[in-house]
Amino acid sequence: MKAEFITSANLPIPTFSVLNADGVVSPGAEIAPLTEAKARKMYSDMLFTRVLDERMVAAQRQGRLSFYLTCTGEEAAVMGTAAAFSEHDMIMGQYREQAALRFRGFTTKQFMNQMFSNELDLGKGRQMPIHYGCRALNFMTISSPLGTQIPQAAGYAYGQKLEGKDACTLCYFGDGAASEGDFHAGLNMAAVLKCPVVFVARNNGYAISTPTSEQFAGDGIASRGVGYGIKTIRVDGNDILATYTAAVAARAMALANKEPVLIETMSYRLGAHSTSDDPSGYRSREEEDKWRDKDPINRMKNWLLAQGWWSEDEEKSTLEEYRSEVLATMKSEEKHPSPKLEELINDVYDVPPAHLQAQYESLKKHIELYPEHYPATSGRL
Amino acid sequence: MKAEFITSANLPIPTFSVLNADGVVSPGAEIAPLTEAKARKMYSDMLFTRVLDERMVAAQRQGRLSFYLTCTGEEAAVMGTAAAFSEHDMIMGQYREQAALRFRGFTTKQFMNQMFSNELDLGKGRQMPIHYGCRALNFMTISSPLGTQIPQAAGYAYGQKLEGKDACTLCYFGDGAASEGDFHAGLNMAAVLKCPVVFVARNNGYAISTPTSEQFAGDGIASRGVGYGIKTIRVDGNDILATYTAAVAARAMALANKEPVLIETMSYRLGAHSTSDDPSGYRSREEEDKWRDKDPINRMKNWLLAQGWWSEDEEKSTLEEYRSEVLATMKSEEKHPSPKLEELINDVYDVPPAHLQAQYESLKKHIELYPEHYPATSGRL
Amino acid sequence: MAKMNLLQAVNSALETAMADNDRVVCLGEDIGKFGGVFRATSNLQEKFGRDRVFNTPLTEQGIAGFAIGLAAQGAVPVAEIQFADYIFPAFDQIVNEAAKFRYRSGNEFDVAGLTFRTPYGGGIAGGLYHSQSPEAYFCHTPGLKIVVPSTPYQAKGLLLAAIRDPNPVLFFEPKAIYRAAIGEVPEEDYEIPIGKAEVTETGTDITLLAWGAQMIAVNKAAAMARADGISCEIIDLRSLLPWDVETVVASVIKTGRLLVSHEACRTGGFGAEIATEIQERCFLYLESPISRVTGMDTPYPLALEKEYMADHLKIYEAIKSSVKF
Amino acid sequence: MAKMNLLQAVNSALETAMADNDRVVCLGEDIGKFGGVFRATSNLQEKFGRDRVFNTPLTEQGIAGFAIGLAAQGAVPVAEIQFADYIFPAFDQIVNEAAKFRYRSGNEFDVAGLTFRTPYGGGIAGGLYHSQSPEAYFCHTPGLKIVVPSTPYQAKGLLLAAIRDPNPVLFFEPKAIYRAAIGEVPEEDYEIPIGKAEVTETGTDITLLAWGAQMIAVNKAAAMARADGISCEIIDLRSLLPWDVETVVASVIKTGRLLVSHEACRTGGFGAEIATEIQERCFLYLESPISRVTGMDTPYPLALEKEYMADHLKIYEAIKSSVKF
Ligand SMILES: Cc1ncc(C[n+]2csc(CCOP(=O)(O)OP(=O)(O)O)c2C)c(N)n1
Ligand SMILES: Cc1ncc(C[n+]2csc(CCOP(=O)(O)OP(=O)(O)O)c2C)c(N)n1
Ligand SMILES: [Mg+2]
Ligand SMILES: [Mg+2]
Repeated sequence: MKAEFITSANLPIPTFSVLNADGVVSPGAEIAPLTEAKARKMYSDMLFTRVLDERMVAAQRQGRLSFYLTCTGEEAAVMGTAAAFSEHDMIMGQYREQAALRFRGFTTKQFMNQMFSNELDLGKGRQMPIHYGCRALNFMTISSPLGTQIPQAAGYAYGQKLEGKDACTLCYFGDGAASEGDFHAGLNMAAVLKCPVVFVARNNGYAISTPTSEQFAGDGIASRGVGYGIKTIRVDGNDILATYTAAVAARAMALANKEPVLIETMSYRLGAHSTSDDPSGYRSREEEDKWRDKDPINRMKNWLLAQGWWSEDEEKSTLEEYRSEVLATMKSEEKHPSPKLEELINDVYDVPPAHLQAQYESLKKHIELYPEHYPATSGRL
Repeated sequence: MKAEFITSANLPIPTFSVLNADGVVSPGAEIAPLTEAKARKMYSDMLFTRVLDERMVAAQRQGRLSFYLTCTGEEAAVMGTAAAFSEHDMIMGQYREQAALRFRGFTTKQFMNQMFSNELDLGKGRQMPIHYGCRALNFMTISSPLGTQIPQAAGYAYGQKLEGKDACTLCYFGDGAASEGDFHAGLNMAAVLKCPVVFVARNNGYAISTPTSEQFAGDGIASRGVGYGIKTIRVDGNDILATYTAAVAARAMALANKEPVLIETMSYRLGAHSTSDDPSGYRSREEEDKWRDKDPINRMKNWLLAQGWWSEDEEKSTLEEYRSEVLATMKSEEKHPSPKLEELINDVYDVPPAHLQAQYESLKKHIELYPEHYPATSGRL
Repeated sequence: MAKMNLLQAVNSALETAMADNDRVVCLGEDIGKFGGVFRATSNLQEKFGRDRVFNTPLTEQGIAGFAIGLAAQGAVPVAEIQFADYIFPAFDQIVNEAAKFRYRSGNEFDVAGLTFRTPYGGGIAGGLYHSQSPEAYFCHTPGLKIVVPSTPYQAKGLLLAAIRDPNPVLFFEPKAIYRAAIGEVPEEDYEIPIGKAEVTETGTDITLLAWGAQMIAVNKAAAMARADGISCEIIDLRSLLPWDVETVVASVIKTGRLLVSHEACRTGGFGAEIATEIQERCFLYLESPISRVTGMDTPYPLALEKEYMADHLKIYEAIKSSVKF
Repeated sequence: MAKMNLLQAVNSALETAMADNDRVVCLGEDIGKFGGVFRATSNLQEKFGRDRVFNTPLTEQGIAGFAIGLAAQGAVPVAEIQFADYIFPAFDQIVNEAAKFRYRSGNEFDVAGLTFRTPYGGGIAGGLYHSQSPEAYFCHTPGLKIVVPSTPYQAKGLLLAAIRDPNPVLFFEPKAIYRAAIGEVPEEDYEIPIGKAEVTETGTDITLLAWGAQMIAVNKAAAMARADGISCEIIDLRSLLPWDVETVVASVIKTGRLLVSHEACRTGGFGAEIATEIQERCFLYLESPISRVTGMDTPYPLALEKEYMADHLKIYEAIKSSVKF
């Protein structure tokens, strides 16, 4: 008998992957059933996401938008997991999950209105672009402070369980966000309080400029799940069938056993962190190219083509359609005015208290003094 | 190929234990060498700790002390780990590690002065009883907010490494404190920034009234170490040779590889959480008795007796000596006055700024107006 | 009516709220079977079950985040932070998340049902980590409501109002008088409106304003001043955010003088906000500077707590200085 | 002397401090190879090595705790919090630990070398999570020092003083003017004392007080007022904790009027502390109420930021009201 220390070697974690680069499913792989219609919708929404991302980055460069952030490279990680859930399940995302939101039915107009912070934005123009949210679609409004949604998702799921709902919560976060204390609190609470929540850790290699090698010394995020007593799986995040299959199983376990499940999707952030970032300062072109070759959309396309569920013609026309729709919608929606002045004080509380009402009244008077200085609101007081 | 989820079953964690209840070492066990002198010192200091704890609980009941908190049941977990370190290593504790402080040389007077918040207290009477600290002994002043010392210990150890010191940091915390976000931050940072720190998780079954079954769903704290890429061991916390052996190895690894190591000591908080607590509200007498039978001090005594390093006579005389020393010291030290009034404003900054100096001056004037109301200071302005 | 202490009044409010609405849930460290380290949640788990009254792991940021999620889902969580000194790990979840939840979503989502309860304050030989009054830290945060009761009657009525308020509320309980404050409390359901101060004594020479346990020192000082012929009007603020400016303005216009007292340290305390607003609104009525009697600008001490505190004698002296100015 | 913008001045201060003392260490999210999202730490890793300039995992509470430990060990950590909006997860470590470290240990231990740098403030279309000015949250905390520079010259001199100050210092950098504020900055080592305000313009009718980026709005407003024949004395507070009461008192005794302006929301902002202290010290000299021009009591907005801000026009109007009172 000897003092023996355990290490990562004691916990080897395989990566679940079923689809090769050519879109061929490994023989013997057990995958969750997927209808043609659903597979096509998932794929189309991934394409849409790619188109939206490309166009909005361009729009930001043109100065039409202050900020943008893409899902590029992680579409399968997001879509494969989101598509495994019911529309009654709550999604609590980080900010790079627009594919999930699209899958739920967020319209191109809704995307644009949020990004242009105009008066039609569901969020009333209060947050930076890409901080979407929509109660009708059970998609919780994105919040910038990282990791905060993780214990919140545990609590949300506990509430669903208490209410006896046949619904659970799907919670996304990044490899960087998983370093926050809130990650620890959230996963531990979810496990011990038996919350039906599926956590999806999007391991995309970076948190802005910080590579995962400077983020943690363990084996990714999956290796932590076991420590919380959470059933855990690591999947190839560029493999739509792997992410979907894992997520279908995870959701079923979460609901049946009232317990959390952790999925780590291994993928890569193909673009810059955001339009404010330039990755050439911290990573090589070769590394990016290596991952570009594993494009998850392409891999799914190959599979769909092999199934006879998609064609190159459809690909072309769909892309064209999305491009023109995005462009046209951007053009039409960027013209809407800002929210009205009163939206400055609404929703701080359910009803603006007296001191806030007074601040609003004096602001109104002030704007009347200098209408030319406050053009967004002075014409509409 | 199938979506397979990993669980705690994938990471079985043995408990390192070498000494049985009768003080017999398991055949073939590899234990760290321990001289007679050191073993006797460790044991005596454990006895002292037990005596101190008993007396101070009684003193608190008599109203001589506002608060107390015992190490009872965990003496071997604390002593076995602390004794494996050099006096140049920093100890950052939680609050239940008085055995470690005694081992470093904290005098009975120093204990008393802290507990009586008198003018001789190294901490200047600023904290509740048991919040000891001593720079000369490299024992960081205890802080009540739980878990905060964990990332601090990582930083401290990083500083030791940067300075090129042949020293490391020993950091204690409880099973409850390990739920704090600071635990996650501290262990992860220690691992990725390669800090020579040994973390000792004292798993004693409870955080006040909360049993570990309501604290986490995983397999203790050890199961988390692997997730951070930290070499980890679980030991029988009531087995002084196991804790000492594990800690000797852990310190050697921490210093040689500049890396953190995690030790989980499995033990039991035999007493109440503190003198403010009554455990009968949340646990059974039977459970307590079961653990009382595993008393770590008794186990070590049996081993020492078997070695011929201790005798029943010594046991008796040592206990008597400690009891009278503690009692006499308590009597003498409880008479010292409170710190002087100026200690109210000292050490908030290195030098009291003007506004604080002014507040002090006006307080002095006020006390002069009502000397009978402020008897602790009015006679010594 | 029954005689209750403040702790019992809190317990009664929780029981009333849970019986009234089965979406009310209590959570926190040690609040389950044990009933909390102060026993504010005694017997609730027995009555309402483990699903609705449960221990959490030891993580304030987790408790806050979890409670926010619960509230967003439509539940009505009442989360206990064991001591107000330990609310800081939850600061981000409270200040950046709960307070801004409705606003940032354009009212798509909210945490209407959310309440945090936490024992605060000194005078109990607790030293720097069991004595803090951190209310001012939160008062700088639009979106929160902040309430501090000073009597059992207030505790029950305000806590029921807090639990049902459609905004996140922080409810600070004066632990020094948990057992010492005893009074008549209706056994039935009632609410005291948030945002309204209570004039507990009328007077003409000076307005004294405080909240929570500090009301005791203020009342004592006022009695001493009365013996000197100084007539004090006393206001128990009860709600700090939003606070009842109108009531204070009306009083100061009448008395011409204002003294604010709080346990927390002086610099940046909520007394500053009150004084600033009142000097602006009542400038021409003020006969002396608004004065503050507060904790000193140090961490909360242990050994010299008596010296440190904003006690009745310091308030009494400040009353005299103000009147003599 | 060289022309530098505020960011370059920060970088120059860090480089100077690191070259001067090899125990100075820079840490934070993305501050290593990349040089930080604003590039304040550009080239430092190259110059001083990965051991002394390094990325941390994404955890503000961890960064703060780690830096506290480093400082306790004797190192001189300069920790970056990427945006002041994200300092709240570190609140407990800063407020309960760093601020009380020396005091609670009776001076056995301290965190003398500790500095936190963080970009703060609005006016950059950042919305509620990239625009906050949280300085007042920390000003209620004895044990901390708090500094806000408004020019490149101040930035370098104050940051060097902060790094060498034997107390924990929070250094808030006005990110809206990181590149816009340009001025002469000595290439050599120099310090500006913490705790001293700077009278940047003398005047006789009213004292205007602000800090950081808000100085720009104040200066603009003062110029407008000057055109109306109103003479403004302008004070750049620079240090908020401790703050230079004497300089402000002297000015207000002369002008009889005070206006404080800050970006943060009104209620509980640091303007309240200043106003309260000054009405107490200068009661008989004040010719009009002390006025505050601040952000509104809402989270920081995105769409209507221009309307929300405490801009030069609002300050100008408040100056006129004060003078006309
Ligand atoms: C609490 C907090 N700290 C810092 C930031 C700034 N920040 C925004 S995104 C980001 C990196 C996140 O990385 P990761 O979680 O891996 O997500 P990814 O961008 O890779 O999808 C950082 C540091 C923030 N938003 N919140
Ligand atoms: C941040 C914080 N939250 C709550 C508390 C109150 N508290 C003091 S001790 C304790 C339980 C700690 O349990 P554990 O870490 O297991 O240590 P043990 O007492 O068992 O040694 C609690 C909740 C605290 N001191 N700090
Ligand atoms: Mg990432
Ligand atoms: Mg414990």
